[in-house]
Amino acid sequence: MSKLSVASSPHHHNGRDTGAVMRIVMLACIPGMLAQVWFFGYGVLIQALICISAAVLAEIAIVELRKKNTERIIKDYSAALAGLLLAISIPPLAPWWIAVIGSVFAIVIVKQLYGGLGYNMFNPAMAAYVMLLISFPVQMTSWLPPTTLTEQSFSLWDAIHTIFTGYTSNGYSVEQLRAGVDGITMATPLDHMKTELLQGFTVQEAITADIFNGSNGIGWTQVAIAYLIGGVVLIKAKVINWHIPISMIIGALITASILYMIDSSLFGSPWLHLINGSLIMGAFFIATDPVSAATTNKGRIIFGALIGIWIILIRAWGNYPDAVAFAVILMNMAVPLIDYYTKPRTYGHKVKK
Amino acid sequence: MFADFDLVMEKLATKNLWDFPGGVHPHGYKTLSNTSPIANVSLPEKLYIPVKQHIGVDSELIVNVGDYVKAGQALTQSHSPFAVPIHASSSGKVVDISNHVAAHASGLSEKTVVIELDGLDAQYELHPLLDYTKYEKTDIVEAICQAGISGMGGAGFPTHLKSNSNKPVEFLIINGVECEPYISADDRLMREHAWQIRQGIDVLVHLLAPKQVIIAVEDNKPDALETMSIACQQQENYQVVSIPTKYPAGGEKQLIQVLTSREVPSNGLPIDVGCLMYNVGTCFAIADAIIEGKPLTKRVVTLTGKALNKPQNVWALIGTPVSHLLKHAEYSPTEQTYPRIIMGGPMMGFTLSSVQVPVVKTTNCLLSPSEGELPNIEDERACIRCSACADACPVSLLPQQMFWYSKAKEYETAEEYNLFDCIECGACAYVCPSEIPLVHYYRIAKSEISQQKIEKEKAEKAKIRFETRNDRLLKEKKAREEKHRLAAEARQQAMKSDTNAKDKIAAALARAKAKKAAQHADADTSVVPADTKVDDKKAKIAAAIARASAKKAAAAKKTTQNTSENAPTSTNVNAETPEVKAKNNESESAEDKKKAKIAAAIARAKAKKAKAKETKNNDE
Amino acid sequence: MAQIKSLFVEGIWKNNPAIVQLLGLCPLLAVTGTVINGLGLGLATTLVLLGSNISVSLVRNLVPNEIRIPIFVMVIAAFVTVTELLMHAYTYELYLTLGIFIPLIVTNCAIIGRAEAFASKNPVQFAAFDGLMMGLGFTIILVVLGGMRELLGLGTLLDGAELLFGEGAESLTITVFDTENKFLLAILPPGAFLGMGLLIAAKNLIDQTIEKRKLQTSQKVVTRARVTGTDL
Amino acid sequence: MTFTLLAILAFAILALCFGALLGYAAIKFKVQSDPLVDQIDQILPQTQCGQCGYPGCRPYAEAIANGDEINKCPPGGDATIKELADLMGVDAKPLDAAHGIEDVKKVAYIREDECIGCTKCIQACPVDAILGAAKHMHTVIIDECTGCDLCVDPCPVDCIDMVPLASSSQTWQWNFENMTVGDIPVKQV
Repeated sequence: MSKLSVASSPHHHNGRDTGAVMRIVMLACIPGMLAQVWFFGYGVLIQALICISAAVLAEIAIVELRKKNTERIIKDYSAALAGLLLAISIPPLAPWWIAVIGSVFAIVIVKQLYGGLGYNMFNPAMAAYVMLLISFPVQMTSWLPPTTLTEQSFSLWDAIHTIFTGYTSNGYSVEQLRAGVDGITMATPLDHMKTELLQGFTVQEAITADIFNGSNGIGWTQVAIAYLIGGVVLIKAKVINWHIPISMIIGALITASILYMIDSSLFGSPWLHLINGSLIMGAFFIATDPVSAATTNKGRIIFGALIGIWIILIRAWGNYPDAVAFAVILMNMAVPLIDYYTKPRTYGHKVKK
Repeated sequence: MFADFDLVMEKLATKNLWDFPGGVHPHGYKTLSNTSPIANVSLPEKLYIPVKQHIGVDSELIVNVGDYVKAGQALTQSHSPFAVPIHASSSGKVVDISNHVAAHASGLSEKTVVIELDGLDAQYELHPLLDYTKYEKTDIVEAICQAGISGMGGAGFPTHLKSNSNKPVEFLIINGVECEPYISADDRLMREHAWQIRQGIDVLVHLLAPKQVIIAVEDNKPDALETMSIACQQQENYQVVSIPTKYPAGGEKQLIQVLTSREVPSNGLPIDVGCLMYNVGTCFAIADAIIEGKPLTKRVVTLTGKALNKPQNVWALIGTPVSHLLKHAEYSPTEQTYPRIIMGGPMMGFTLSSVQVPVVKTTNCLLSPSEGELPNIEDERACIRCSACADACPVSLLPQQMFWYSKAKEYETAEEYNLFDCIECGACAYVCPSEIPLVHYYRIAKSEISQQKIEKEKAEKAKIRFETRNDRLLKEKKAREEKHRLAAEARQQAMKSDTNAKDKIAAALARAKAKKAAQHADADTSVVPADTKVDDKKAKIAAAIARASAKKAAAAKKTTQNTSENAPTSTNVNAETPEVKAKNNESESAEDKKKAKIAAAIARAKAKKAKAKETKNNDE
Repeated sequence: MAQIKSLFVEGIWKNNPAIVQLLGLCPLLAVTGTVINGLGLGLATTLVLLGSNISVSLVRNLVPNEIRIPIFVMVIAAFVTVTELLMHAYTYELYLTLGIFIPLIVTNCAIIGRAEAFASKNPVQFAAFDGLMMGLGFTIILVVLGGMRELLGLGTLLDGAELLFGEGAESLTITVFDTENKFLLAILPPGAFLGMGLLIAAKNLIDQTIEKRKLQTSQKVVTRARVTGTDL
Repeated sequence: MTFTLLAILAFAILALCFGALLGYAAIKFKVQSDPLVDQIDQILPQTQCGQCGYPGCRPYAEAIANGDEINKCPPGGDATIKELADLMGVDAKPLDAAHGIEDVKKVAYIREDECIGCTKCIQACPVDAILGAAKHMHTVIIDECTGCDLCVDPCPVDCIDMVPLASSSQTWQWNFENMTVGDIPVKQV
């Protein structure tokens, strides 16, 4: 004797669940992370480890408090992904507590306090990044120059040592590690440009610095391309739609071109904006976060394009050199509005005037 | 943008068709069942023929239990144009007309005629309209109706209603798409009976005079495409079109969009855009009905799924229980941990709760997947708003929003998102990474909304009735008071004005007294038996009341838990005695009856008191 | 007495202007960077509330209903100006720190809200007490929020006590921990929002627990009305 | 002194201007309050059952308009509470269990062979849904019955039952949990 089980149709499923989607995104991050390791040292791997464990532990704690099915929620891999995205956004040698505070903030405040996966209004990784950036500006801007340009080279063990104690095993501080062959502390290309511009130099003068190596940022360009590869994989795997990344990049390029045409000595070229900073990474991995992005195709294009525009505007006139996180969070707030006004026309309905 | 006839013809000629948005590409699994010819099944012992198998109104039964019926004999009739009759699928005796589990997702019972077959399969007389072009069109439509044909693609809309259109038909579309995975019934039918399908189309062409006939077949059925092309090659305005395989291309609205780019307006019908669509199975049945005179008593059913050892297509009599077909296809229960039988395809079919469910006119498939073949039902996760569902939706809805509002029971907003345009194809739930049964939520929301509408109407009616009643009671009360006032006034008036009033009253009293005395005298002699009769009835009523009170007391006691130990016995005894007494008294004298009445009254009172006590205890 | 008690509970807890009515959020979020700032503004607001409630209650029978709002606003504006002058005179440093938020008390909805909802309908002694309690409730939240933010952001408590209490009060400042990595978020306005949200959540949690306990003890009994009689 | 005078003058002039403005606005923008009670009455299910403690739906609607709780209507259930909450601009609350619980829709059914024809239920029915005459058996017009169960108590012989409305495949609400069938052996085949 057995019961016939009953259920509502459809009885078929394509077999790709939330966990699978999140895992694919995490795998697609690998090329970019490898590039980061190659150019900037092992820091990002350790950060990833810290962030993912902190995020998952925070998620477990909160889910247990909320008396939900912990195992099933952890297996959707969303906490791990949020941790990973935060890890690749923060400076590789940022102290461990930065990573932990960021991850816990992302999961507890930004995600779970809003109701958990699917209910959060903001992208958890980016909200946490912004929180860290405004709370701990010093640590959060201590980016390393590419290893090819630095005086000191450091090993995996040095990276671990620095993250947990603030100094390498030989006693060098992060500040010293950041020094170039000429002994001057180096910053990211965008950072460097911002500083130079504020001091009255032109863009052309600013990009003569070593890190630009002509007109590209060393390391940064390659990392951006590596993330681009991961992003293309995501589109091919139909995990994300092309609308957001493409419209975001085009939006940024157009805005940058207009500014560049107006005054090429004050505003960087579109190419410079494209391959420096986290524009590419943000376009494919951050802005496409399904929960906090627009959901209609038209809406996605508007959402992406506006993020692109915001990025360039903030880079041009704002206080922060890289603006992806701010732009994404700003547009996250506009998502309900965008979705409401971009409802597609349903079959059999006339276009509303 | 409305593609006119010429543009559509141009596109058809270049084989460059339109597309519909969304859609999914599930694996077909068609080869499981479409490799062998349609087989015949042995006669089952009994047929269960549901009285209503179509959308529309009920019809009347014209057979009774015990009647002998022959194959093809009508079991119901109706004068309503929205009803189609049902027929006995084989010969035998009607053994029962009662509720039997129906071919519906709810597993509820519906009125069903049960026929015990005699195995002779004796045929009822046939009335073919062989040379149908010589008949009036209304006669042909009537014949289609009397053959009991309703849409065999799934919805079950009476075919004769569609065929009776007054509006001009530009495209007659024959739907051989069969886009759901697993199902191959139409595929086999087209391969084996293309000629008869064409004959059915010819009948429809004669009725509707369309400008163009399009026979649409998905490109994953090359054999069917070929046989249909051969069958239709003589006819100039028939065109067999191969359309790309995509689910749900076989949906009526989607197919019209693919072939003509026209959209059926919301709340409209295909005829509003000059199209009419028939399933190939329906065409086959029409040919059967007109040329051979046979009513719809059998259909092709795909038996498939890896839990069946011999998946195949069969000719199944309408009314055959599913268990009989499963036996034929050698169902092996060991293949399933959670047994599942799906009637219809995996995307839109429904699970059966009983294998006694009969095959009906819309049953195109019985699917019994083995363990792991189709995913098991899992708990849903939170919606991550990935909008994969919106990308898959063939009618450009926003399933994630509709889900949100349906789940929150904000039905008005859900309706704003065009909930009722959902065709329930299941593409959204198929792709949902959170495994949310989206369509299930829409169905609940839809049924709740229609229920709420009915209730609103009912509430309005109840309000009017309540107010009318209150008005009436008020009016009656006023009238009564008015009458009393008038009577009192009149009395006073009479007292004052008429000096003889007192005499008159005295006289009236005397008259009344005399009358009463006379009556009493009569009663003494003749009315006695009547009186006892009345008493008898009264006693019965009293007994009934006592019974009821006792019951109430008992019920009250049941709910009381803390006092259940001491109280019940005494009241029960008290309550039962008068009942016994009342029964005995029926044969005894009138005096005893009086006693019984008193006893009953006492019992009643006691029971009431007991009840009051109980409830009081309850409160404490 | 019962009313006094209920006014106390309403002002401090049940109907707290800051975390229940969510009034006066602008100064609440802007000045609660430290305990002292919060306390200063809280006291100023309490003063205004007290004064305006008393005045409104006194004139409540003289004011026609249609023009009550302009009158109330004028009363409040007068008291705010007085307070501003007072602070200017005695706590100049604090006056400078709080800046625009002192004149902005005039737009604090809590004040006109109390004038409209309570003072204009009740005798003067109750109105005065209500103003005091509401002001106290507001001040408590300002101080608690200021404490949370100051502790997280600077690692101290009562920093700058001298601004409010005069020179001798410098020693009141408690340094809980010392860090070079200040948690700037706590001191910045977003931190105020987060802290506020957490405070409201905490209050709701406590209320729910109390509610649950109450439910277990009391059970309501309702008698059903009969729409129709059987003895018509 | 001039400062004080100036202040008084400024206030006086402002008072004059704004007084005029206020007076104009008070006359010009006066609105008649809309009949809230009717709107509330529209939402209530009109069962007239009295479970809310008021004799009928309209009195309860009036009570709500005057500030009574909105969660006292068991026949309406959560849906009604939600609608009322939207209308009144207050938070929806769960149904007050003291007034009863939301149940499936029921209708009264008179066991006709037990009915003694006392007409008590007819008098109790608020919507005249019971048909019958004295000493003749009564019957319920199912379509008119609101399921208020006011007729159950008055019946002296207890022959009225409240039976759940039979669900048909048309009115089925897709609740697989309460399926009537389901435990069917399949290994028989």
